[in-house]
Amino acid sequence: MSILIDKKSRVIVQGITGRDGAFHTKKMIEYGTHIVGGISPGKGGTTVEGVPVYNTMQEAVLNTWADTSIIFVPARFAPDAIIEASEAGVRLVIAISEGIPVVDMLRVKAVLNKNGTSMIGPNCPGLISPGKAMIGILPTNIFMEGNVGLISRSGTLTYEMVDQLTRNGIGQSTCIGIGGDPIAGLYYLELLEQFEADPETKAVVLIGEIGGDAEERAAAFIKNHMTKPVVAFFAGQTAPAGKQMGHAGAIISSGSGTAQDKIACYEGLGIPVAREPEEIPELIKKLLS
Amino acid sequence: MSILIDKKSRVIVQGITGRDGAFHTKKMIEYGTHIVGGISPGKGGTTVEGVPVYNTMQEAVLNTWADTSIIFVPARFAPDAIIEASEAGVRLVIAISEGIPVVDMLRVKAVLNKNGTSMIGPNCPGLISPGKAMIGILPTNIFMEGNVGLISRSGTLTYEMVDQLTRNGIGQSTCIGIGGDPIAGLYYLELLEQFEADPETKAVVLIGEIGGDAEERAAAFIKNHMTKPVVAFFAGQTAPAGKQMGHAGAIISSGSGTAQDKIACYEGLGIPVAREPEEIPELIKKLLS
Amino acid sequence: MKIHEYQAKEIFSRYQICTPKEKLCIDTKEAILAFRKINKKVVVKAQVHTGGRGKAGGIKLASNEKELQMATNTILGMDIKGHIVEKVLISEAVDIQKEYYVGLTIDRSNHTILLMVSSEGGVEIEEVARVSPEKIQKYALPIGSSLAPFRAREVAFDFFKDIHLVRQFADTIEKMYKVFVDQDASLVEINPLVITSKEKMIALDAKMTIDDNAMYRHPDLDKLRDDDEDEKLELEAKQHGLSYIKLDGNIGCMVNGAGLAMATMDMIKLYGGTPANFLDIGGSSNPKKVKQAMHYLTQDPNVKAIMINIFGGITRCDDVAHGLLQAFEEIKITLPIVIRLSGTNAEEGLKILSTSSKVKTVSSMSEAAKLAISTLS
Amino acid sequence: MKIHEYQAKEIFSRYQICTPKEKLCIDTKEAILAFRKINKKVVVKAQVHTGGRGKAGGIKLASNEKELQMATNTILGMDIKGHIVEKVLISEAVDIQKEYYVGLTIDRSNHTILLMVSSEGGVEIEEVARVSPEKIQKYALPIGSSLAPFRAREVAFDFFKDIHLVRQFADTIEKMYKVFVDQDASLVEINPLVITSKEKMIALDAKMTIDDNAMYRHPDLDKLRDDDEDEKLELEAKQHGLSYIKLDGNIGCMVNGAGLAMATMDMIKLYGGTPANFLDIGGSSNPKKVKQAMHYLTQDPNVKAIMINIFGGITRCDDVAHGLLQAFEEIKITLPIVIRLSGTNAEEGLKILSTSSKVKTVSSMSEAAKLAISTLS
Repeated sequence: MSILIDKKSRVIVQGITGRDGAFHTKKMIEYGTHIVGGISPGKGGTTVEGVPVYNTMQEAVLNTWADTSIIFVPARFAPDAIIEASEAGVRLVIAISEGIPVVDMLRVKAVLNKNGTSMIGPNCPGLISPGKAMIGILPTNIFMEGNVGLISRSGTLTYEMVDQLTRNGIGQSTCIGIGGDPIAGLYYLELLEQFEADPETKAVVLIGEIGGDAEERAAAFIKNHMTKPVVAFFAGQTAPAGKQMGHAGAIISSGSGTAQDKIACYEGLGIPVAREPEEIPELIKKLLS
Repeated sequence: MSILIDKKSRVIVQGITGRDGAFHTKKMIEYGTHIVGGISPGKGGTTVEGVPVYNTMQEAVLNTWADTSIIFVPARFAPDAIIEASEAGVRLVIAISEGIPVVDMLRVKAVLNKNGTSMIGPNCPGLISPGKAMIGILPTNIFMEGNVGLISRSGTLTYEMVDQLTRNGIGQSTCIGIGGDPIAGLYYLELLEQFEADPETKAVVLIGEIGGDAEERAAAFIKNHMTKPVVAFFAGQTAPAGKQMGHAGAIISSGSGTAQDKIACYEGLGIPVAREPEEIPELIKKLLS
Repeated sequence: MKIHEYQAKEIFSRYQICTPKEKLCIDTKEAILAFRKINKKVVVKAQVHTGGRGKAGGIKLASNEKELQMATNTILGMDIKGHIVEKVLISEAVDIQKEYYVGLTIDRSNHTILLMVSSEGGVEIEEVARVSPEKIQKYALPIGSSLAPFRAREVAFDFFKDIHLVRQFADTIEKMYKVFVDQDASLVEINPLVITSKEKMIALDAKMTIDDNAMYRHPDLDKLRDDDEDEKLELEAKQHGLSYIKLDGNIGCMVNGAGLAMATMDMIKLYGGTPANFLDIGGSSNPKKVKQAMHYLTQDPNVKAIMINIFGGITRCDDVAHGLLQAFEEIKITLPIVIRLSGTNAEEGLKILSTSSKVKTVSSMSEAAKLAISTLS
Repeated sequence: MKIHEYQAKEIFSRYQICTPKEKLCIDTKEAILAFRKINKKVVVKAQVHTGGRGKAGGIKLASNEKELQMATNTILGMDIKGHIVEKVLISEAVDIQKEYYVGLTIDRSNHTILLMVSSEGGVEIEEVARVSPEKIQKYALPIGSSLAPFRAREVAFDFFKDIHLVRQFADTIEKMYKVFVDQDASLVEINPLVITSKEKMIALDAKMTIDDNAMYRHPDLDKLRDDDEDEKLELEAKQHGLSYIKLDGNIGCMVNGAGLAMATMDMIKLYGGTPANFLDIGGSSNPKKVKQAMHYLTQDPNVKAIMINIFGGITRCDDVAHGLLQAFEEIKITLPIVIRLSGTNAEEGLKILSTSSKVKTVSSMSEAAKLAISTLS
């Protein structure tokens, strides 16, 4: 098992004929992900990498019984694409698109909630259940099938961590890049719940960043409801207040959401925090032994 | 029993300090309706007819556990008042207010659907379960407790009908003026379902008007799902096409929704249609015997 | 409130919906100047609040100034279904490849906005609906401040394959939707929406009705009001709190409540008479309203008898009776008047009226109708 | 993007939020003319993109022209937290009865708009939040094109009893909400919102931040941009596809990905160094971006060593290596450079770099940080 996606996931690529969409469709198929269709208005009837292209999500879902969608369309059109996917009835939307206005995302979230659609992202690298499926833009070669779940706001920092795990022989159940935007889909709390319920996952790596209090809220859940060990790492200890560090969400305002706060919170609750990425594998091994 | 309202209904009057609101609050209380509070922003803390006045619905519901609300505020403010009632958690809203723009009502309906709130009206005289409760502006003296349910888009035409029934010794379980606006709350179909399920109701009088196809859709339900007899009457046989006859809904457009169409539809399905109001009591008696 | 084609197109232009080059003209001279400016073949179109003006000869093509002059002279002053043409629209003639119908209205059943599209544009949509309803596609659109682009695309792909046309069509629908909700319309219609030989979509005609109840937030729209005589009368009545619609019959009726008023008209018909009007005095029993109502009834030369049908609920019958007596004092009435009073304070009302020799009182609707009709023979 | 108080108030005025009479001035002469026009006591307020200007002396009262001249002269040119004052707002002094704080921002946890209200207005809200958080009331408002009036009233009744004040306050909240969603703000703040002795509510100060991602639909707002030097540099870098923030340290760093970039800075700190910047070259491996990034690093005189940390995913390490070699050709660099390449095509990248004598390659983040720091001593 794994969480959110596996070999049975039936995936539509929205924006499949774009440069990124086409490139990553190829990569996902190569990894074994079940890409059942793509969307590109006006290109309906053609194929990309052997995958049928449709004009609308409605048409695509009716023809493919897709349950998952990944969004590569530019930020200006992404909110509409996400809503289109949700209204067409997919269960999970992974939004790769970067730079979506926050007010648009608030509206999108309201629709997703109404329809009960889950989302990963936006502005995220996607997710992978190693050996089963990858939906996103993750470099598949660094992952290894196993029992550690990973949740991170960041892309390359995730790769760094996963690389450390894999090099040390620690495989992963599912790794999720949740994205760094202020308004996002599934986040630490919901994903920890799913990892706790997933029999395959034995431990979880949580990679946090400055800004917001999502990590703090997750900490309370870990303390009170999780039986599986969690190891955390937080980036941004040296980030200055009021500056947006790449991710729109990574900003410290009003003196809250600092890395120091988050580290103190976790350590206060007895959840181990790595000082540098290289410590992670050792901490995991210790906790699992 | 009865449908929608009874002695247990706990009612808030929104717009209780207005001329109409205050007048009808008195009438409703006199009839025995359980008016538990009223709304008038800025008048919170005062009383009207012995009923406590609150500034907001939130406050009113928290203090009174009201489940029903009646709206007397002017059309411009009525959509906000209906939404306020729905968000505050009442189960049923009766909107008396007349002249609410249709686009506003579309938005209101979307919120009501989201919250699962029922509505009667707008632009309606309200409803009565004789001997139990009256929520609206109905002249209570003409009603009599009994077993006939009545649904009507019209106000005075309803009184005419009820008067005929009562004079002929036929009492009513619940009589509902659903209002004549294009976008309204509970309508023929939903109310027929409730009457069918109500053990006290033995027969139903359905009073229709020109415009729309709500009566036709109700007819299919009567034919296929109702065990109780229904008698219908339709007003507007002489109404010219394209003219709005008082009610915004009472307009025949594109040659559809004429009284002739509706009569033909009902008679075609074997549902008796009265040619004039005075025929109703006889028809009911015949069907119930 | 109905607005004219030219007014609707002005609104459309503000929302960047493509319309032809055109100008509103009230006489031939203006029309010729407009023609010179457009500088190609034009269509002269009567601006009246009624459908079927094409069939009635209210739309003519003109390729030169002589033709234009003739067309304009013919159309101006023309009577189309009782509407006198006072304005024409001089509109650039467009090279049409195909015509569509697109309309937005209220979906009463689903409580949403209803989009209707047909590839049979250019003809009366009522006719299409009657003869071949399958040629009209209907879409229930959710209410919002705008229409999601993907929904507009879904509709567009049902009619077009070429993405260039899909985009134009989807764009037009999105903009029409915006017009609908922004302007509180109850109808927004383009018929025909044409594709030109250059694959451009243009709204060749436009129809819009504005929700009267929402007029308070559109003072600019209220200025577009251009009512005919009947409509003016209805509006004036409305300002008096009355709902009045003039018809062709000879029995004037005054009723409280719209449903009862319609039922009263039907009753007159049932017993062989013809109602002269719909008149609902509403829920209040203000004597002034009763007086004003009597004024409308007696003003109509066709009215030969008056039937008053009041069922008192909130309306008090004694108030109505007082209003009638006042009216009799102020207006000279020689017509037969039949009155039925029932409900709240009916007895008091009847007592008050018993002092007047002008009226005959009865106790039921049917009696009232029968008696009113009998006075005519 | 931050905008100035005077710009935010101009937007507020368009939405009929009450603001004082005021005028933006860039010199003393303009200030005096403004003072004469307002014709009563005024406040001179520095217009800079930073908080705490009051404490820094950037706000002064003036009752006459002499005081005004002094105040304006003092404030213009003043350095407030590194921001030089180039404009002042001459604003009518208002007779204050009570001050409130009202702010709208994004609620990341509940995915709604967060309204914060405090009766402790006029002081820095961060201070109130720290010392007595119970004095700030928070409300999660649903997203929509406008705020339902009843919600605004619910909030207003939490702070006021007098319906006159309730209405003004609710009205202000409704309008702020409209500003927020219409203008794609990420912050709309009035501090203080004052009640004058005549019971009128006025937005005495205004703060607004616009969502950079939404700027494409607000070309008018983009014109309000008035960045300081650091912000200009950041914006320029963004146009090159880079995310660059200058800091005070001496180890320049170049990383792909924001999270890894922050972790890299933290690592430098962990081993005793200080990062000179945050620099994320993003997901592409365009050699031009790498060159531009090197340009920023070498341009900063504080930078004494460079640490490059690339974890190849989509980014290919060989592309990065090529970009670096190109940069070395075009930019004269004498600083020590430590590089760590890992992930996609790392070996190829390292091979390419092995031809250059300028760089030291290492195999982990921690090694890279330690080595970069060691070059400084």
